[in-house]
Amino acid sequence: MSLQNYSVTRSSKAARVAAVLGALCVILLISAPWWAGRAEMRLLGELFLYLALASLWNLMAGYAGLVSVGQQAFVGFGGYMLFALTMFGGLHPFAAIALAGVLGALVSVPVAVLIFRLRGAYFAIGTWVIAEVFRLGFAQVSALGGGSGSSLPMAIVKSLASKRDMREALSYWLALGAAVLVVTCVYLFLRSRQGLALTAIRDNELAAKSLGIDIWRTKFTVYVVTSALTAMIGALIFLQKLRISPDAAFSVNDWTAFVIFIVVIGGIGTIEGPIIGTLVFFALRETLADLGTIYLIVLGIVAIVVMLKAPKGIWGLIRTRFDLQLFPLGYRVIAPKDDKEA
Amino acid sequence: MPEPILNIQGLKAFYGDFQALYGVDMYIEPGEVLAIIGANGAGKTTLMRSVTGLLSNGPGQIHFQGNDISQLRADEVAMQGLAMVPEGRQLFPSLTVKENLMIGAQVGRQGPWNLDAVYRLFPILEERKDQASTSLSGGQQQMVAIGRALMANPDLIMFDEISLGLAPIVIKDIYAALPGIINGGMSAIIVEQDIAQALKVSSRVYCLQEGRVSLEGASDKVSREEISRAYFGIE
Amino acid sequence: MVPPLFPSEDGMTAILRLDHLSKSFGAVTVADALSYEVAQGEALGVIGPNGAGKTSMFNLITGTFGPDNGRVFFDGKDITNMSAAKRSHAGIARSFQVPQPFSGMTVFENAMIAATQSAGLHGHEAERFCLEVLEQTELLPKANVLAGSLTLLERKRLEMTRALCAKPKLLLLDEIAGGLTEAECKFLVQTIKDIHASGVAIIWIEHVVHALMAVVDRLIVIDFGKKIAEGEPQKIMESPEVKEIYLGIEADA
Amino acid sequence: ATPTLRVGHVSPRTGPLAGFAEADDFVLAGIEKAFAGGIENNGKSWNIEIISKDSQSNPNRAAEVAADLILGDEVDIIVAASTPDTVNPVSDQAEVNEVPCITTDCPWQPYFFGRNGVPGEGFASTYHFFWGLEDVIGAFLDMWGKSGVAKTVGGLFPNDADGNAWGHPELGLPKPLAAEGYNLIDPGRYQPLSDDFSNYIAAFKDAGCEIVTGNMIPPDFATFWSQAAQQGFNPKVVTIGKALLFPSVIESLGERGDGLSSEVWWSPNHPFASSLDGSSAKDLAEGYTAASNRPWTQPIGFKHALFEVVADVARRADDLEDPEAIVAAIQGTNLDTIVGNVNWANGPINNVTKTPLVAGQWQKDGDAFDLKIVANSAASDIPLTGDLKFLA
Amino acid sequence: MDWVNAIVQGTLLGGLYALFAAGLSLIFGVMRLVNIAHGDLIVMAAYLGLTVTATVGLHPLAALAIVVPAMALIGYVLQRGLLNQTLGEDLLPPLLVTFGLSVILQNGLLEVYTADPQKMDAGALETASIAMGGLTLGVLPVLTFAIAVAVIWALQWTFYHTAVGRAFRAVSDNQDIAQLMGLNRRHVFGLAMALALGVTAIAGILLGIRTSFDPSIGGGRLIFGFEAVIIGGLGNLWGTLAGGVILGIAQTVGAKIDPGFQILAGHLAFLIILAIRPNGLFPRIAA
Ligand SMILES: Nc1ncnc2c1ncn2[C@@H]1O[C@H](COP(=O)(O)OP(=O)(O)OP(=O)(O)O)[C@@H](O)[C@H]1O
Ligand SMILES: Nc1ncnc2c1ncn2[C@@H]1O[C@H](COP(=O)(O)OP(=O)(O)OP(=O)(O)O)[C@@H](O)[C@H]1O
Ligand SMILES: [Mg+2]
Ligand SMILES: [Mg+2]
Repeated sequence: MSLQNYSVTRSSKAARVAAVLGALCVILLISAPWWAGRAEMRLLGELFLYLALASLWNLMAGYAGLVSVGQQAFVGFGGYMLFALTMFGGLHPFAAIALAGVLGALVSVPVAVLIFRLRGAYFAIGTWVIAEVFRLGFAQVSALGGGSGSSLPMAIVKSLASKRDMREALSYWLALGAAVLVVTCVYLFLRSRQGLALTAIRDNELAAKSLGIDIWRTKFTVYVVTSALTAMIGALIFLQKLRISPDAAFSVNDWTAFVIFIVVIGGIGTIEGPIIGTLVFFALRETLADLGTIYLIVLGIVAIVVMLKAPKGIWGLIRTRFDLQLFPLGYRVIAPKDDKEA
Repeated sequence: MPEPILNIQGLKAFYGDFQALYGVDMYIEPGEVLAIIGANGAGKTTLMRSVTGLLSNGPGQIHFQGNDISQLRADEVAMQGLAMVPEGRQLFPSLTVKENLMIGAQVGRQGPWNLDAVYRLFPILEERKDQASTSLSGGQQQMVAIGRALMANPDLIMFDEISLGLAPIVIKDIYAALPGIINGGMSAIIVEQDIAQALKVSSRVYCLQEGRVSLEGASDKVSREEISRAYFGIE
Repeated sequence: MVPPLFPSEDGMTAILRLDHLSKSFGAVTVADALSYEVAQGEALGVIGPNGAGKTSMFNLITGTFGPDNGRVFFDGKDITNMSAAKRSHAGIARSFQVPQPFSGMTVFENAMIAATQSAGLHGHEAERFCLEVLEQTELLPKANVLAGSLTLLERKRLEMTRALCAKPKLLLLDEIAGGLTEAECKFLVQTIKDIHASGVAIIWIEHVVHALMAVVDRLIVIDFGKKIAEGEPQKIMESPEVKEIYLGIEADA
Repeated sequence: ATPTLRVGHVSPRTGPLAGFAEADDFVLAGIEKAFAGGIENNGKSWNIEIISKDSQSNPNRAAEVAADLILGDEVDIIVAASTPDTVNPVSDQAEVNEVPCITTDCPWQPYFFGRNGVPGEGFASTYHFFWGLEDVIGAFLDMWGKSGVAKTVGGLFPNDADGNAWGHPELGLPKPLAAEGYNLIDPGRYQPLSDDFSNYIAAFKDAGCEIVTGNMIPPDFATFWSQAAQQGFNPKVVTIGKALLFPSVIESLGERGDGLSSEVWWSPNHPFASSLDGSSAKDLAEGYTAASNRPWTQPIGFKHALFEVVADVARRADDLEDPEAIVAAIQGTNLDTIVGNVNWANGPINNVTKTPLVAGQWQKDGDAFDLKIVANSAASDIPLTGDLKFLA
Repeated sequence: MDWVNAIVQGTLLGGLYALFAAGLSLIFGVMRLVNIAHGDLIVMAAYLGLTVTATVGLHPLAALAIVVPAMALIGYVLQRGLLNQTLGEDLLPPLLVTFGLSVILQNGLLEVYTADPQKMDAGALETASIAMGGLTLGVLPVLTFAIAVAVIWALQWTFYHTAVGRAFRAVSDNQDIAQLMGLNRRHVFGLAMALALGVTAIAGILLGIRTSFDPSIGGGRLIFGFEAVIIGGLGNLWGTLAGGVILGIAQTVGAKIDPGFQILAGHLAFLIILAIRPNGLFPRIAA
């Protein structure tokens, strides 16, 4: 038995099949403006944006252990930056979305320095307070409508495209692009050296520290990157909503509670989880939303039951049953054929 | 042969995926002092945690005074008259010395042990009764831990690493008090690293190795060679 | 030629020097003006009663917690205020007395973390290196197993594997021989000897004294955070003081 | 088959603004009866289907349900009422989706400027009828001026769309009040649903305010009003927009409701009639009281008028299949409704037209409170029914 | 004088915040559980009070006699039936389960009581005032503050001078060893939650008299409560009172500068304290 015959792989057959199917799916979705109705496209667009938010939250909470209930801070911040940069900076909405990401990263730095002093659940509350500070702070900015908020001037909306159909297709593609981008980024990040470090931290901080992983810096990086991307998604969301107000922009229910439910139901700490969770969430929403509050109650119950009975979510159940991984992150050592014990 | 007060059969214990005990068989007769020895990580503490109900067990593995206690909660086991002096003392830091002792009486069993009796055994504790338990020296803390267990008036008392981290002189004191503790027919299990000491106070000894019993015998019969073989598993 | 910063007594350069390190937790003193040094490539054994502060000493060296007083020097630099992560990069690796595996990851991934994060290896090179170390520590057959499901023995081996994958200059081993069979123990001693021979300095805390004696060049004894004896292993073990404090067998054995 | 014109309706049925929508069911039932036989357009009969959704008093939700109505239910016209928090988000969705939209129950400044409207350009698809801040100021000054109260006024404006508009230094109350010689004490904009107003009360007390005015939601007013009593602040006149519109709110204040005053947009005494069935303001109000056992409220008239305009537009539009034709019909409206004349040719600014406004005071009339009209100089066709009295 | 007034009114407001926080502080102290649904439980207590006053016709303060035991019972059942299952090393389950609970409560209340703001009518108590050295103080806020002090004193006394308090402290120090002493931690936790929700009931009713409430306001109250706990130092009840007062004063003084800063100022005070003293002002010495 020679070591030379051993090899290490990072992929699997299931993953390759999934990649091909996924690519086909994306192509099909890109063509949606040619086959889907306006209402369906709007729904899909919203679904993609939620998928992006959920994947980002999952990266933070599921991998970096940063359980934030204040991500609405960055969603709202991004939205407001879109409005401010287009209305007062005269930027094209695309440029404003990109810049919103950069600014999101910048503000997240001092925020992180401050709230990283809190641990566990208190970190969660700290993030919420920050989001409230953002909300109340933006409510003081009278140029952006103060507490009453502001509408995006039609001229800016029209600068995207003058025809309504084209605008709708464009904002759909942006949402799809955002989702694909975020999921891909999260996947590549987790496969990288940094990602391995992050997973190690999640498993055992003491050991991680002593193996040369700078825990604070790793978490800080994740927080800043997530915040930047969340701000960009926020800008996209409010480009669709057209009107922003502090309460809408910094709503804990809309931008964090739902996102958390998506991740928990789908399976926290997996890349597949948020995808499944988003599909389930929208399926529930489309079938039950007419029940209004009952729907939210059902959602709450589902989340609790999943957390208690299947803490790894739907994908966790599937994975233990079929040993399946569509986004392979780990390493597998392949022993030479004659070496049966491996 | 009298009915054993505690009878363990095929006990297995797990921490998550990790198995710490692989089918341990053990018994102790009423009034007997039993010693358990074994290397670090052999599973001594795990055994005690299983018996006291802090770890969950399969059914039928542990009988205490004839009852199956394998699946009772720790507080229910305590009510049945089984007390433990845990490894590393583990006093309640936010309770005073007296409160630590009183918490021991929580199970509400009647018997010879009460605050006065404990103070008679360890007079220093009465002097310190209103101090924070953490301000005591290690030896005094061990006295509180022992007193706390006695307050429950148990039928079986288990000492995990009774002399761990104590100065030799303190260890002497504790062992000097031991006969006074178990004179009233109480049975005791002692886990001790100091083999000589363990053999001296006990009537029988078990040695654990990697979650299995590697030696069992009368304390005055087992030889040094047997013990070191059982300890380190020379094949 | 620049003179060595910490010439030790026999003229070799010290890889590690502790200078009057003190640390206490409330009333418990775990390090009491602890000073000693370790030469490049030396193997130092540490013994002492339970709770004497041996593991705490490792924590002070690796930066898990900081000292109340005193300084730590490593490889010519004052590392007293350096973070644990940086010390790991600088070349200090340890195994934990209570194994600390990344339970949700496979054995191979555990090794990869050390190789990529601490040793700074990349890609294929890291993978090959991990395979080599795993073979050396006999964990290769378990490479794809989740670390959480290993037995105690395998966990201890994993501790060792990870420490080795970090390519350390100084290896800290905390009670890795406890509970081994004689054969396993022999194998372990051989492995450590090999590592030692490759030039890595070692500090080894061990209660299984005969294993320790087979490897180390020097022994120190710690009690209540204080160094109470230091010197040639055989001599130390025979001193009556050590016999009483450590073995607890007074004069009778 | 008869074609169907779908009308979407967004209204805050629950939440802090629910008072505005309390008569929705009654009004909609009446409207549906009036529409039962369909509407004649270009010689063809059309069914009218009204789809009503709840905004939960939440602007985010209002935008969502408006988008649902437009994209999901594919409505042909969308209507909304009750404060900028409902009206603005709905109008914005309509504007971007190019759906004709008619709204009311919101002063026109927060509607127009709150949506970043540009005077002279206005909006393409969205139209609004109500009164403006200049009217409410005129009515208040009219009421206070006659009473001889000291000219020091405490202002309570929240940081919401209405509050920001009312307190706006240029467009809101401050400028005209100063012009009339009033001294306005305005400590700033508070967050709606505050727990504490002691700073306002202290400031008003220090300045010796005899009048308190502003625009509040009912819960905030209730908190303020009981704290004012706790802290010994007793103004002579309290005239608050929005919060004091509803008899239920006044009743919940008990004795302390007596003598509070407010703007009056509509009352049973308004000399107008419905263009749908000819019933008078009095008929409509009494009908509601009979049906619900509750006192009449001001939004009833406007909710009714909103659908009067819809019916009128549906009759006149050149082509009900074409949104642009519907918009043209809205623009060409000249209709006498139960709240007065609605004619966008007469508006103060693009897409806006105004209805008359007076001021009134709640006075205890036996067991019940009655809203007496005490100032009407801007709309003298609406008769006075009482005189302003000072608070005890 | 204005500033003095702002500070006095803020202190009184702080009493209410301390009541929001006391229950949180208690359960965190005993079982390290952070209850995200706490704010909604306060609101639920207010609604229970409303129902009792409306159906039985009791004065809101008299309704405490029914609402406090009812909430305590709910607390015990909630803890034993649900929350005990979430306790452990991992912080996600309790966080997410109480988060889910919060959504359920909020929407459940919405379903039953609609979103309309409600207020409890306490009659003359609402407007009664006393003059004191140039300041006019409302009787209700003064009463609230007095109740807060009394409640915290009572909790403190329970904690340090009763068997149940000893059990709380023992279980909080070390669950396993406490079990060995015959303490059923699930029961002890249930009792702690019952006590916490009993306090919550008082907070809810006083809130409902002071100002109006609707099903959605729980989140804001939760934040105030948390801020008071963290400012005061984890697990320190008197610290929690101090935290509440600091928060209340920050709000009224902030509002004095500009009413728009009222709530913002409270949050900023919290963040500043967090920056300077991450463990709060009076942390219980770490065991
Ligand atoms: N909470 C735990 N989680 C995972 N593994 C554990 C846990 N506690 C103990 N173990 C493991 O179980 C095995 C047996 O441990 P145990 O504490 O019972 O040993 P012991 O004989 O009491 O040793 P010592 O002499 O060190 O007290 C060890 O390998 C230990 O690492
Ligand atoms: N973080 C800490 N806080 C408080 N006390 C601690 C801490 N770490 C260690 N101690 C205490 O310091 C003392 C020394 O512990 P340490 O683990 O260093 O002993 P050791 O010499 O390694 O013992 P053993 O041989 O049993 O492993 C013990 O009494 C322990 O309880
Ligand atoms: Mg042990
Ligand atoms: Mg150690």
